[in-house]
Parts: sequence; C-alpha cells; structure tokens
Amino acid sequence: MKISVQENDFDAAMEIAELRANNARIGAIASFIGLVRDNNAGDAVTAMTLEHYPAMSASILLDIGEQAMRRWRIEDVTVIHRTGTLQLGEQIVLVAVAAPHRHDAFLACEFIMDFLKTAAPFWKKERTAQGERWVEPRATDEEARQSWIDPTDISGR
Amino acid sequence: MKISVQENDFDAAMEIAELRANNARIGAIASFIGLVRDNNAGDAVTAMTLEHYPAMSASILLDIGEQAMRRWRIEDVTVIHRTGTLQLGEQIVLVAVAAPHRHDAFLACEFIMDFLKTAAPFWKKERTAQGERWVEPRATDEEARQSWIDPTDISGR
Amino acid sequence: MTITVLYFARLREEFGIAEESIPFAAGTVAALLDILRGRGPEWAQQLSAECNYRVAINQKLVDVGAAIKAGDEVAIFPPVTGG
Amino acid sequence: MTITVLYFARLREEFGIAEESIPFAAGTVAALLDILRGRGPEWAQQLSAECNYRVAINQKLVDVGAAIKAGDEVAIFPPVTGG
Repeated sequence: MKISVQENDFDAAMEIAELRANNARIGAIASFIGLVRDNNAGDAVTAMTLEHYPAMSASILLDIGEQAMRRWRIEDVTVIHRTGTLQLGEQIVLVAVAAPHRHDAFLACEFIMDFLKTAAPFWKKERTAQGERWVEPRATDEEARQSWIDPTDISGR
Repeated sequence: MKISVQENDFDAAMEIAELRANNARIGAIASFIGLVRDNNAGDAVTAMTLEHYPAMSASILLDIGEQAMRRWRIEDVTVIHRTGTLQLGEQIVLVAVAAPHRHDAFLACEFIMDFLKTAAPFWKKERTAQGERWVEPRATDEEARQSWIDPTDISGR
Repeated sequence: MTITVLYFARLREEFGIAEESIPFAAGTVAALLDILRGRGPEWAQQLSAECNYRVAINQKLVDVGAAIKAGDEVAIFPPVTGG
Repeated sequence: MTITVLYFARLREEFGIAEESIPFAAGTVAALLDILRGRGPEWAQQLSAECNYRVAINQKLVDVGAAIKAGDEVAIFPPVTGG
C-alpha cells in the first residue's frame, strides 16, 4: 500500500504502473482522480488552498486503505492527497485499487473515497470572486459514508 | 465521447488527459483498466486472443456510452477495447468517465463495464498449459448487468 | 432472397466457417435457425435451445422472433466475454 | 498536567491560534470544551453543541466522553472537506 500526502503534483499513470508492477494476479484497476472544479455551491471558483492535520492525515488514509484490504479481495492500494494551493483543473487526489476482479476494485475505490471525504482531516478553502471561503461539507458525502456501514461486520472498526 | 476498438496498446494517462482537457466543469474522473490476468477458472493463463465482430463492437460501445450519458450527470466518456493477441499483464480495456461529482463518475464507469462485459461482441480465447480454450461467461457478469435495469426507466432502451 | 450469415468465436470454429451468403425465404430468426440445424448434428447441437448463443440482425441483438429481410446481415455467436 | 490543543481550518482562523499548551486537570473532552467555551463569546459560539466540530486525541477521532491524559495532543476541527 502506498499512502502519500504531498504538495507536489502526481503522475497518475506512473502511480498505476507501480501499483500493478510484477503482480500478474491483477486483472482490474479502478481509479479515481479528483480535480479542482470551476464551480461549487453555485459560485465560480478560481483556486483553492488545502489545509491538513499533518500528524493525522496520512495515518487515517492508511487506516482507510487497510479497512478496504480487509473488506474486499484486492491486491494493492495507492492513495495520494495533495495540500497547499491548487489552481483550477489541478489534481487533488488519486485513489487506485488493483484487484483480480473488477467489482472488488470498484467497490474498494469508492469506499476509500467516501471515507476519505468524511474522515480524513483535510479542509478546502476556495477562492471566488467574492473572496475566500471554507468549503462546507456536503450532506451527500456523509450519506455515502453511512451506506458502507456493514451491520454484520464484527471486526470492531 | 471517444470509442475505439484497436489492436494497438493505449496510454491511459494520455487518454485521461484528453478526456479532461479544457473542461473545468470536471471535478471527478473514474476509470477502469482491465488486464490479462495470470489465472482464470483455476488454470494458469499465459496469453489470450481477443476476437470481435468489427461491424458491431464499436457501435455497441457507443450505444452503452450514450446510455450512461443519459442516465448520469457526466461530461464525457472514453472507451478503448483491444483485439488480437495479448500477453500476460497487457491492457485489454480502458473506461474513463469525467463528471462534476464522483458518484456519477463511479456509477457510469461501472455501468459501462458491466454492459460491455455482457453485450459487446468480444470473445476471449485463453492460452493455458492445457492448450487454447474459449473463455466461458461468468454468471456474476450477467447478474451485474441485471442490477442496473431500472424499472422506472421509460426511455425504451 | 439472399442474406449474409456470420459466425464468431466458438461457433465459427465448430462450423468451420466465418461468413456465408445463403438463400432464405423471408421469415424469422427461428426459421433460419431451423434450416441451419438441419445441416447436421454439429449444427443441431451448437444451435440447440440449451446453448446460450445470441443472434444479431444488422449489428443489433434480436430475439428468435425477429424477421429477417433481404440483404440483412445475421450474426450468430456465443455469449460475449470481452472486457 | 499539561496538554497540547490544536485548531484547524475555520476554528484556527476564528480563534486566531493554531496550537497551544494549556494546563488541564485530568478529565474528559467535554470538560476541556467547557473551559474553552469560557474564554469568550467567539469560543462559546464556535464550540456550541450545534456546531459540527470534531475532536481527536492523539490523532484518533473521539467522542466528548473520551478521557484526556497528560501529554495528550487534542485536536479540534470543523467537518473535513478533502478529496
């Protein structure tokens, strides 16, 4: 598993190439890239600054990745999250999951994103024509996280 | 929308870069890469040959992509499927979906893969130590396709 | 009238033919399949109701009740396994 | 005993402080929050029950009933919005 919280941009193709290197059991790679979008809550966005809790952000991403490894049949996971100031169109986050079969890869990838969105200590401050503002959490993100709670899971997480 | 059925390998990073170029509405890219795996139905696989129905394969992928565009709020789709002889670890298929938000991107990407697997006229012949054999369809693929049938959809597809 | 019939993958190999033009009186896919099954035991077996083949007319998947018209391209193939 | 308290994002800005070491008699997160709310109306408002802040002790999310020990790092922050 590779977890990185970094200011620098990432090369998704290189990350995916590393993820699958020398593992012929992998038949499926599901990945997600999050980008700085031009619009949020109806206003034009030109850039954003990402703050995080350095002592906690990477460790909780590792914990989320380990939960995914326990829950689905997957071979490996890469999660990269950027911090600092990002311009319109820049990459924010990469989640890539390698698995023998596609369904496990898709589920694990979406699971990691849903938990990252609601549990990892990152905060976005957007720049708009009206000035800077902290991004408000979306109720749909919390609903997405809740949808993964497995009542039959007794692993204690 | 970009649909391609081709013998040549593809560069997933370049395809994703093209998919998102000059569209600042995109906040999420979900993608899937299928690879030649070392094992199927319990036997070691060393290579495979992909046959297709040339007059139909690209057009049905386009149709599946258009269904996804109607069903979710997505900006663009790329589907590339290779044919011919592929070695262990080679890329078979790429599906990439760009959308404002991640949930639409994930759903559309998985939808396209599930329909591609069950409706697009491609056939795999595996090379194993026991010789060549046609790959049998998996019941779970058909179940996955059925899971998308929307009883409230009156669009006639 | 004349139609084109294509076979793919396992069926192409079992029948030893990829494409043929055959005379066919207007009728349904079911009628065509009856004619093809009459060609011999291999054909009858591969095109038996238990075998999970699919039929497309002019590149669109159809049911056995679909009508075939002059000049149509009919494709018969096993369940797909791409992706 | 002494603990470290960290504030992030909107709370860091509203309170004008990112990190502080404060004396704290052993107790729960709720007891710490009571002390912080007593610092003034801005603190009371941002840490009111309606505000959706989260608390972590030593980088693990906790409830207000969690006990704080000497040397702990307590972080208080708004709902996360990464990804």
